Amino acid sequence: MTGNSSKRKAEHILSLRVYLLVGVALMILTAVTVAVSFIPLGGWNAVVAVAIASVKASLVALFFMHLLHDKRLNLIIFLIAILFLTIFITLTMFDTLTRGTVDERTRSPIQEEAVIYQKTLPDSLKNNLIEDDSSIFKDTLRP
Amino acid sequence: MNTLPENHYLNARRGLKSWLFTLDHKRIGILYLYGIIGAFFIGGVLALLVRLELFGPGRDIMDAKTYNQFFTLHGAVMIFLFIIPSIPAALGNFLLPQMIGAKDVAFPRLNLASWYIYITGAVFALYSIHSGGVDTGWTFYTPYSTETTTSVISMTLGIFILGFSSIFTGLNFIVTIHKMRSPGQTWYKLPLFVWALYATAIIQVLATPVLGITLLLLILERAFGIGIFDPAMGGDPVLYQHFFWFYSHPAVYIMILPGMGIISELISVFSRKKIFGYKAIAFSSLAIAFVSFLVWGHHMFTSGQSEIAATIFSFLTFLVGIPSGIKVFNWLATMYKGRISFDTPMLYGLSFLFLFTIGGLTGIFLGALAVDVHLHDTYFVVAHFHYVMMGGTVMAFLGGIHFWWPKMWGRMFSSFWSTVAWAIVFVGFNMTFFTQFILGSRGMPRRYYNYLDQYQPLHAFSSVGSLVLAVGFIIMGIYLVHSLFRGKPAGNNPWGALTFEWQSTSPPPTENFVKPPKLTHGPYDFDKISPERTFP
Amino acid sequence: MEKDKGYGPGQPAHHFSEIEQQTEAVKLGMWIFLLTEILLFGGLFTAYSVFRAWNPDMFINAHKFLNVMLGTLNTVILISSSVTVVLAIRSMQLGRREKTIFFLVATLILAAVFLVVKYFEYSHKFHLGQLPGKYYTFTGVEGTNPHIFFSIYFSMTGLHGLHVLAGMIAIGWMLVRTVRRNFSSEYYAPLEATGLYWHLVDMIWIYLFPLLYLIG
Amino acid sequence: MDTTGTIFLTPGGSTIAGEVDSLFYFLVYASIAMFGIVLAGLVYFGLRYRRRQTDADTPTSGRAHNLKLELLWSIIPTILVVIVFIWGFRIYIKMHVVPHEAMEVKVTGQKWFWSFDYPQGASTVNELVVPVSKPIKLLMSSKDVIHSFFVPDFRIKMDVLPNRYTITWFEATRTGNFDLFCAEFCGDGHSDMIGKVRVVGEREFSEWLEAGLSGGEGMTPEDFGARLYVSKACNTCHSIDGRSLVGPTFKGAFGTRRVLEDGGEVTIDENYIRESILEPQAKVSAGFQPVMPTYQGLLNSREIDALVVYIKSLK
Repeated sequence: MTGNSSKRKAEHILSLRVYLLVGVALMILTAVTVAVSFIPLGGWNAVVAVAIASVKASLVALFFMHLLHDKRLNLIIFLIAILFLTIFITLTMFDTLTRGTVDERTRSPIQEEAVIYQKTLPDSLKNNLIEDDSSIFKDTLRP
Repeated sequence: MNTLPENHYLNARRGLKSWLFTLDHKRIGILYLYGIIGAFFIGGVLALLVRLELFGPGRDIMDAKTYNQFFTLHGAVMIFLFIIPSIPAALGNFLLPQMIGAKDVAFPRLNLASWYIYITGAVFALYSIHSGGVDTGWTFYTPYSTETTTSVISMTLGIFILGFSSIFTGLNFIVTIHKMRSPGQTWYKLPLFVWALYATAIIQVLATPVLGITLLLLILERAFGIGIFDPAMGGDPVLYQHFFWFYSHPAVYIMILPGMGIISELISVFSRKKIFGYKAIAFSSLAIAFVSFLVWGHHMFTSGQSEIAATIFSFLTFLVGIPSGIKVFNWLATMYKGRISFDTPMLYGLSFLFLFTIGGLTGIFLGALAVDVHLHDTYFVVAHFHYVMMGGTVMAFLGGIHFWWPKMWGRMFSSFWSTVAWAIVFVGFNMTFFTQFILGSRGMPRRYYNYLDQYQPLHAFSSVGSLVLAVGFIIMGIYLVHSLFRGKPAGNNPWGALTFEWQSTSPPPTENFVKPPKLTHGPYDFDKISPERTFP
Repeated sequence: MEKDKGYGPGQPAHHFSEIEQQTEAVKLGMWIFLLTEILLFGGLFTAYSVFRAWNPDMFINAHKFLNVMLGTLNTVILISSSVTVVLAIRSMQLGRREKTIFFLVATLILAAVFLVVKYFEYSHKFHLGQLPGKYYTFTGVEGTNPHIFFSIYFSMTGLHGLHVLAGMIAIGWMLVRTVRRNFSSEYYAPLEATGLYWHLVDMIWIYLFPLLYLIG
Repeated sequence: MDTTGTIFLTPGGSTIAGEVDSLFYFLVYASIAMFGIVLAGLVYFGLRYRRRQTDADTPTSGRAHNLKLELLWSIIPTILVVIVFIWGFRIYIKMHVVPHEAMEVKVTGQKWFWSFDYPQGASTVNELVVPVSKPIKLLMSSKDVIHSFFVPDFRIKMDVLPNRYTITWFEATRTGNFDLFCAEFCGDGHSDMIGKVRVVGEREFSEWLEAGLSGGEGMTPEDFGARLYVSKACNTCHSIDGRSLVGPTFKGAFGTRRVLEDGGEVTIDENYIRESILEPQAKVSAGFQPVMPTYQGLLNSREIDALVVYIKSLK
């Protein structure tokens, strides 16, 4: 850890076989995840997809990025990144998924659709302003 | 009588180019110091103008539009250009390698690059003044920030760039602390300022990228209406607040933790006493760094987030208060049976204890759900964070500046005038901001240009306080600049401290030490040795 | 990325006491940088999770307009490029400079192919009006606010694409330095750091691919 | 219930205020106690252990631990904050669980005024009139940006979001006028988005409701317009004394010609006023921001007429 850690460690040079095997495993897993996505599993599809992706990511991290043999600190840093990302997603979704417990109406937007889909103006805006003849100024209003 | 050393980092090379292309961490620290003092000046003038406008209700010196731009700019400049880089980038850069007996930080070019990134970000941020100002508040809440006609993109882009500066500084510090410590200097022999910088750096690298993506999404929302944050486009403004505070709450600790580190140094040195509970202070910094990521939702108790989320965030918020409390008691215990001297740095250290305690305790008010509902977005919040940020970080920063001033320049400032300035700043600060606690709990909302007559006396009093504060800072500027030219040489160790940097000359040579320093004692072993003061 | 590149084989930079210390420092620095990258993308993953949880059906309907074939192709390309990068580093560890050059060039080509495929995907979507946000004009997706899916799609793949581009620049620079004989089996820290960065870019795509293209 | 108020808090006016104030004061006293300990330590140690010439360079005690003390100052604050959390949480739940019998008023925030719609059909702007001792539920939403509904005396605050409902409630304990603020920054007129909650007796409330429904019956158009000028919050942005606020003044405006933002010119007549009320962005006066909201649906024809007459009368 300190500046003068005396001796040089022998570098880990992984064999060609390991790299190629990991590469092949990644390809196979890619094929598997694509295949599974065409089998309807309901909500489980997402779980399986993320699980396979995590296995692939672990392979990349452990072998290609040498975390298996490298200094432990680098692995810890990687795990910290995952941990804080998890915190971010989890605590945010604690809010977004538990809204409206006290009153149902506060759960979702009033107008679900965004403005770009609302092709027509609301009726109240369509009224021709001038044609309103109940006004006491109707004589002075220009047509 | 002390003399300045013949060769030191300031006269090693001369000319503007030698500064602009320097890789010396000390010079980069000084460059940062110039930058943040400039930012503090701009932010301070804006604060004064805002306070003057608030002297009476209605229009005093500017219209609502200008006022809104000024308080936004005051917040953004003070936070992103001043406080966040203040202690880590200026003092930290200057001191960290010296404190661990290294020649430089791990990546000197990255260090210089981060200063240039800082300047670039500052240019973008300040360009927004020219291109129409920004009136959203420093929080850029959507949908206001997506629909206002002012120049939000320039400002957010500037802050996005500034984020990289902050990330690179943090990255550099972590690697430096891990890999560059001098032989025999184990973690528990590090000065607590280094621990504090370490905890700060962790937050910087973890939180700042989220600010980056938040501002990027905000820019995309403005440019393309991508619909993540803008309710009209199907987005959720409360989600924006989650994104924003995931960075900005930990950022509060980016601001205060290094200040706490300085206080640990000051209290121990000026009490000539071994720091009480070294490990407690060191680990509470790390604990704060971790827990600070779990509490952001307390900025949103009235925002429309779910009641369950609010409850969780409130609970977690109280957890973060405890390590801060532990630190305060540890500092107090350090003074017990010490040999306390009241030099200017210590005066700022003691003011920190005084003001930060008030700031911390009022934080408990804001963490309590029901009370926060009343106090949220009132002047109580304004007062609270000024007590923590200005009463905490800025006091610590000033303490640190005075403490290490002789190390930076080799010369000492006037003891008399520095005490006078301290007293004025302390009084002015309390006049300005304690008043605002009362304003806030009586219901005065923040970011108000105009206000009801019942708040006028308190507002006027607060404005007068801000003028007092300004006088203090003007005096400080004068005697500090004066000391650069006329100050008496301070000697290597004017305060009688034990950390590495005081073993070198003042100012130190380019590679910090003439010969590698030897670790013969811990940073706070005042029970074993009492080093002589070389000044006066 | 690492700016410290000026130290030749054998000699550590002036402020390091030995080359081992410098190599470790560069790697640690890179890992911290990768951490910031993960959290940068983290914001987009959070946005994705939140909106997918709100509108699961719309996500399913909208994702059908992404081309699984091209997505799979790009996944294979990126994984292959990760393999070529590790092989480039391994060659340098063994002191085979020519092989390193070969594998780096191969990586650059694969990366370029990835971007070309991405270009065809993008231009097809632009053509159909599946643009992000308010420029969205496509009408074929059922469900609420499908433009949000495409906003997220473009933000995620766009940011990732920028990272691919940055990675290509870094690898190109490493290629130049390898050609200039800046590295040896003793000192190749920048090469390794660049490799780490490239693997992260690959790793992020490994998540983006199923999350965007393979929704149930 | 606390109706006197202190230096820190104004007198409470709702059922929840008393509870919030108790916790607030608990916090004040606990904080004073904690701060007292720190301050006493600072002052006592500072005086007692001042550095003196004689002992300046002698070593000090190396004692840096005291387990009992450290446990004490970790555990006591922990207990205190847990109490505060639970206390705050219980009141917070009360703030959010609305009594069933509550009367529901729809609150709309927009730049820069509040409008209130009653279930009986009446509607007001910037003045929420409610009966005393009756729970009132507020179903709130915004038409533009985020606002925040804040009545300091009731100790309630809730953000008002665009395109989403939020809810808060209160039960006033005494009659009178209470300030209503917008507490979330919403632009140039943020600090003028001030309204009033008028708490009245049960009978007065019923009378007010009826009068509100009749809509200016028995008043001259000019008087009615003057009332609408205030009650519909025109006065937030348009003065009647010649000052320029967010919008141009009404004083002496009628019949004059005005340069528009797009370079055109227009005479201020009945048409222009009417159009500006219903379609404010159509012809914006030069030098002013296009920020006025439409009053479409908020004013009926008779009310618009009354306003036109009123503006005409402001010479």
